[in-house]
Amino acid sequence: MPTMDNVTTASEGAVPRQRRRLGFDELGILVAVVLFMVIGSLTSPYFLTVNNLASVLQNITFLGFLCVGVGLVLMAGEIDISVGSIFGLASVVTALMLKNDFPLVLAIGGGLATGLICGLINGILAQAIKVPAVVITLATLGVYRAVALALANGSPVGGLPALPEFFDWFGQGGIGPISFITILFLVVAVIAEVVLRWTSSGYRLLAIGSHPHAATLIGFRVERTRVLVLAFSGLVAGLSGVCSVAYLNTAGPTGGTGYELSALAATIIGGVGLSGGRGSIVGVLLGLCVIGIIQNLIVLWGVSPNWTQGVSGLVLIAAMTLTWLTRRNEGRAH
Amino acid sequence: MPTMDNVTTASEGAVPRQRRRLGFDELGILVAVVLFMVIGSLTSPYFLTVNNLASVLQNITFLGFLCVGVGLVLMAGEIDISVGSIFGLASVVTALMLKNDFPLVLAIGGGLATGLICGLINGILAQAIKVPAVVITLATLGVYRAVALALANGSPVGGLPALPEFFDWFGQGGIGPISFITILFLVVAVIAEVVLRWTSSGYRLLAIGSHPHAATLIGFRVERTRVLVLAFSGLVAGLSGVCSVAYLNTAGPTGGTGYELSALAATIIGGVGLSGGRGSIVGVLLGLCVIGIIQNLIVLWGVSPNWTQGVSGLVLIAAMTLTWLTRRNEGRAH
Amino acid sequence: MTQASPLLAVQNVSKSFGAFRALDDVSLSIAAGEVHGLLGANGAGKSTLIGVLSGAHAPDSGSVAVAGTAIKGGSLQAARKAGLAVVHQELMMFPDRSVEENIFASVLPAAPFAFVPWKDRRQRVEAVLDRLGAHIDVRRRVGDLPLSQQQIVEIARALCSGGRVLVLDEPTSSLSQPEAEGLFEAIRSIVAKDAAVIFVSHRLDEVFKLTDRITVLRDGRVEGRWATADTDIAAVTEAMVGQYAQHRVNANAAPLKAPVALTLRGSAPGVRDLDLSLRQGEVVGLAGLEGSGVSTVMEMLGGVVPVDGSVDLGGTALRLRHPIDAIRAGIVYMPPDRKKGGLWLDRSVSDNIATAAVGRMRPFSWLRKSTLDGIAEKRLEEVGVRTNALYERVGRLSGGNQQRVLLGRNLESRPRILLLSDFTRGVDVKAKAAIHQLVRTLANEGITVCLSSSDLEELLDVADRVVCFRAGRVVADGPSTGFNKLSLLGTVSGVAAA
Amino acid sequence: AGTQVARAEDAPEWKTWRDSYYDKPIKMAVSCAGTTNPFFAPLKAGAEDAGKQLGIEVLWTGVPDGNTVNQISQFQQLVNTGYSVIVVILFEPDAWIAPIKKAMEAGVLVLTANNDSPDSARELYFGQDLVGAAEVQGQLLAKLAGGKGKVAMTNCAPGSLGLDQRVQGARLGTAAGGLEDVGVYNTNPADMASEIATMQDILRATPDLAAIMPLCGPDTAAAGLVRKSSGHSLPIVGTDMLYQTLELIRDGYVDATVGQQPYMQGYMPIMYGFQRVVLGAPKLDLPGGNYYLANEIVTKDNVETFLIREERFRG
Ligand SMILES: Nc1ncnc2c1ncn2[C@@H]1O[C@H](COP(=O)(O)OP(=O)(O)OP(=O)(O)O)[C@@H](O)[C@H]1O
Ligand SMILES: Nc1ncnc2c1ncn2[C@@H]1O[C@H](COP(=O)(O)OP(=O)(O)OP(=O)(O)O)[C@@H](O)[C@H]1O
Ligand SMILES: [Mg+2]
Ligand SMILES: [Mg+2]
Repeated sequence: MPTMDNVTTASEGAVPRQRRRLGFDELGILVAVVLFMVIGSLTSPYFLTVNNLASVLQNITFLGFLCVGVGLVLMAGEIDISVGSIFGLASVVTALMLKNDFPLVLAIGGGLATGLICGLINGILAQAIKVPAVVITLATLGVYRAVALALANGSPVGGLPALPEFFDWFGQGGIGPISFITILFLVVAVIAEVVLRWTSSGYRLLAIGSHPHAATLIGFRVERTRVLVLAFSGLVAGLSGVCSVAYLNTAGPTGGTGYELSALAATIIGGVGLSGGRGSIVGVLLGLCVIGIIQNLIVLWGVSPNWTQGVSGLVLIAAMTLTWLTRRNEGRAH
Repeated sequence: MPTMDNVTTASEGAVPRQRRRLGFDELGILVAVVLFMVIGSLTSPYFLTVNNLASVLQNITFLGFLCVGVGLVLMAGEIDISVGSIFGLASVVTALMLKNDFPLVLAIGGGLATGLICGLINGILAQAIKVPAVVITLATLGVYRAVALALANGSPVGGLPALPEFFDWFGQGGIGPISFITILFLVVAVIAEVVLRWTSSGYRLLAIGSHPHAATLIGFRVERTRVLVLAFSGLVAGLSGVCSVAYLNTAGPTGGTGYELSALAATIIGGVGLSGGRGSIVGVLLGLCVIGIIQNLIVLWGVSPNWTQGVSGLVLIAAMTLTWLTRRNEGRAH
Repeated sequence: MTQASPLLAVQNVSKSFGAFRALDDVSLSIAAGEVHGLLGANGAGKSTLIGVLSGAHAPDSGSVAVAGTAIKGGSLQAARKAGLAVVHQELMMFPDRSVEENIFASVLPAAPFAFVPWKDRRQRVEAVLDRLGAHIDVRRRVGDLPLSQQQIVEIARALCSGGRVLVLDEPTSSLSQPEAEGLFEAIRSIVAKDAAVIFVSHRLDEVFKLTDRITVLRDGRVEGRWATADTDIAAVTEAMVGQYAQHRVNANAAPLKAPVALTLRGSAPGVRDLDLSLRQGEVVGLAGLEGSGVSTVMEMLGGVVPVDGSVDLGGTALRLRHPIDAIRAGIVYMPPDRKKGGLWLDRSVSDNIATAAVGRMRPFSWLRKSTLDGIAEKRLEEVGVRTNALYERVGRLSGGNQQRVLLGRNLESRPRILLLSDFTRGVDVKAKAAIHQLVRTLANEGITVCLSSSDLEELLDVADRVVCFRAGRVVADGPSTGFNKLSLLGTVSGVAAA
Repeated sequence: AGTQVARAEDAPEWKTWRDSYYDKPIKMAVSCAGTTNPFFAPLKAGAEDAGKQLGIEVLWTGVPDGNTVNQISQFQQLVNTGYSVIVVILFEPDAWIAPIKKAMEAGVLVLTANNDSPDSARELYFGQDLVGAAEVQGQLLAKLAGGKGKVAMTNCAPGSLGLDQRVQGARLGTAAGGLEDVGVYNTNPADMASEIATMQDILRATPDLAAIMPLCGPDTAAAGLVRKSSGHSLPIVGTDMLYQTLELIRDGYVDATVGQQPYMQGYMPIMYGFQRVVLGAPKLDLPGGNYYLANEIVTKDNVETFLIREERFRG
């Protein structure tokens, strides 16, 4: 072996960086979250109360389920924008089954199965006709919504029979100020993060998102993985829909409208790139928090309703700018 | 000059292909348009009447302007989803100026300038903080809408003074059954297509969209081009908004809501890829026709409005499948 | 040559793309413990054969067997299971993931949701990199690494996978000599463990140093087979490209008297206190190992990396903020990575070349297709690609031919100063000689050419003057006749020359 | 539910006679600017019931999102394809002046419902006096709140004329009753969970609130649900008669709601159109062309009646 001690390699000279648990993107967004919390507590005496923070958490819970799915789909290099409609459809199915006196287990199962099947359809169609999932889900966004509207005949499915004890307890109760639904969401998020970071599946998912052709060549099943992750996204959207029935005692066929954009915004703020291969669930949660805090502050500040969307937009820009600033200070090339 | 033996390449034996005016993607979608027209004329006696077809054309005109802009942005490798809000904002600005007795030229100029400035802001922000335009426009979608709502104080700007002769003539009249606004739209589309196909600027745009890094190295100004194409997209959205004031005699601050998704759908159906570098305005027009015909058939068939979005979704899937089938028969690799 | 049952047996494999026959009845058999050189001109079918082995291409006919068991054609999984590990000619890395994750990807637990053993992972990855003699921070994003280190990471991934048959398609094309030596060491140690290696390279000296046997492909057919010891470079070359006189391009013997065309003074990340002058009509070779700053110097001149200092072009100061500034001044930069930085793989050859012509035009100027095609045709002839490839998508050309298209495109930018970074990467011997000749012709026409290559010997062949870099600084500068291969390597690596 | 209507549809000779009257089937359409809004479900039912009773085809159509350009093109397509009466539920009054005029000139009878375009040539408007209704609502709320304190309003459709008029009326009514208005909050009627969150946030933002005045149906239900879960006792006087709202009134979580008879807003124009177009009745000459439908004020005292009447719209 020739001596190569003197061969300079690129990493020499550069300080060997410590690997952080949080990457750059999460760091930027963490700064944003803290900043908004400081602003919140300085501008409103109600912001930092337990009740208020609990309601912020409650407020992001239903969207949160969707974000976990959408986040994973983005990491795998696809985009899912049908989740809002899946949420609505699953909740309508569950509510209709309850109304027609199906047992609770079946009704819950029906809602979850609806989500799963919708997600599978997205995935299988996208792979079958070789079109990016964003196109397919743009289409199914309308189709699933139409099915929900048709099933519910255009109006909310209300007047459910007295809900089974368990469902009511689960939907209305909680531990201290944190509702059970929020806890379920956090459990789902933690599981997703563990799988993503520390298991072979998460590893493959990110590799596939980063360079699908290379992943194919190394023997990863790109198509199957993408079908499965889209199915998962449908499943958690369905779960969110089912939970919303427990929470609201009713299901609106237009429920979840607009969630697709909010979920995309939260995941992107959270550092999940649109081109796949990057991101973490922690980041997604932080992105969600930004969205939740803003919605809360808009009301606490009494912002004119005309400006509601505007403020969210400005905050999104602010968050991206912060992320950019932190990234730039890290001096990363490109 | 040194002589070099010619080197075998794969095209040896393969007949050098003539470049076609219509690529694969346009072919597939042309088939779809023809198919839907046949279906339309078989199922409704009213479909193939001049009046009906003229109203289909009128229906896609306002969206059409936006599609030209969005299509070019997609070809340059970015995504613009703020066009619906720009449309609304520009129309409110024009209507307010007319209401406050500004001269017509200024009012029109104001609407166009609004569109241009909104587009420029999108482009400059995206390049300044190095974020894909889709993220910025997701934010400005809300911001521009909020500005429109605030300017109009939440309600439609109506009660315009008797509109100047010319504006009224332009907005309500036409040549035969084709309105002037539609003609203006077609002129814009033709100019865009000519520039795209036969001039250096269009060539550069597509090169940038398909491989920005290579384009930079060869001396194309990727960032500047993207700023300009986003500005153009804003400008045509503004133009559409101004035309809508001439047509409607009023401007709703929520006008154009949802146009962003329709415009994306039309351009994607029309064969403009999401990853940039591909597509043509002819394709976009065909995609628009699909959307217009479907909306028409939904009315002619008396489909329940619950299914409106659903049918559009199914058609999008059908169009993509057709495209895939034609493409597959061409035996294209990957 | 032992005639045990072969570890890898390829029998009568044919493969066509449309009407074009890329592989025609190719057979190959490789025993355990053997390093087998696979040679051929650009487009001969080497990568296609490797595609068949890896399962990326399904063969039209014929079969592949590993250790006596046939593997299903066109199945990447089956090939991997059978023990084939492939390094592709084009990099196949996950740019967003770390070095460690990229390397470990080949030995991930197959089961879904299996926890990845982290400690074990770090150790295995570092062991493999050590074996290659590479010092790479395993936590860095692969996308941020220079090309050569990416190539090493990809090799490490194949080594790590534990396959018995290692297939390397031009693994050294962007490696410097010491890096390549590290690779050879690793190859020898794995074949000693009852494995086999297929090695593709256009650097014939490497092939003769490393391999036990050699197979030459020509136009998709096996043209010759030898035990390495029984043949020589001339015979193999003739089998590859037919007869041709192998000559060294003569560099100018005396230092040029021509006026200075360009002076660069300044720094950039990785390059310190540079003071470089290029004379008109001079061919300057920039020599340096990985990380020496050579690429960065090229990028500084090309307007890709901002210069902290001054650039002087024939007496006028230049500000290079964007490649367009350089191109307007007649400085044309050809990037080393044709895929990432150079070509539009999904577009036609004609389009790729014409882009340079379009770049010169004003906005909204009218394009004439026939003019553009004419331009492309002329350049294709110049770099030796058949003009009937005009409408072929560049992505379908073989690696070497892609490289030539890239060169043609840069010529179309009409340089006064031409910067060629690793300019003959993956080009076959004959074409390489022709490109060298082309460079000389350009220089005689008064064009200044500044080149770098991972093959240091090539610089001595072509350049009038060689500037040596180490750790971002110039360590030597003199006429190429003042160096030989060994002294040059010594200078750039800092090891005292013999 | 309840009474069975005798359906003309069941008598074939009537259908034949009616069709021969004009040599072609009689087609009427209702074009709605917000088809997915559950508020319009009773309106749709009213129009369809009228159609069934008359034995004519009534098409329910429109756009889901208030897109006026699309709705107008669709309207023109209806004009071109043989509809003799079109009822429009519109959001942007001025935009409809020209299209309605053209349609009337082409011989199509155009009526408006729920939301009007008074300056168009439409023959009649069937609906509520929105300003007046919200004024009544505000006065009622002020009385319940004891004539002083702060009131918060919610708006689920900023930008629409109808809601604008309600806000206007609500301000008049609450101010007259002595309440101080702290602002109008935006809500998202498509998303109940966010409606509830917004209501909770409103309570937190203004701890000294004296009354809540939701100006949309879903907002009213959400306000009631929040009062149910948080146990506060601020008076709520809401809008519209979502079934859930009626249940909440019955259970004591909403004090009152002001309904506008959406069923009749669908039923009446179809009946009127039939009289005019088929039976040749003269035009009804009302001031301003407004056929106002009375406000229905639901409180705990009369809620049972409405629970029975609205049973079919409980979804
Ligand atoms: N997917 C494809 N479609 C059409 N032709 C192809 C395809 N892949 C390879 N070819 C053609 O097959 C021939 C053999 O290519 P291959 O890449 O195997 O050459 P190679 O020997 O590896 O050359 P190089 O030394 O330049 O890498 C070339 O002419 C190439 O253009
Ligand atoms: N943007 C940057 N920021 C920090 N360090 C950098 C940057 N770009 C390059 N470097 C460092 O500068 C040194 C020189 O890099 P360069 O890519 O020029 O090496 P090189 O010798 O040209 O490599 P090769 O020729 O093998 O591609 C390396 O240590 C590299 O890590
Ligand atoms: Mg090759
Ligand atoms: Mg380099």
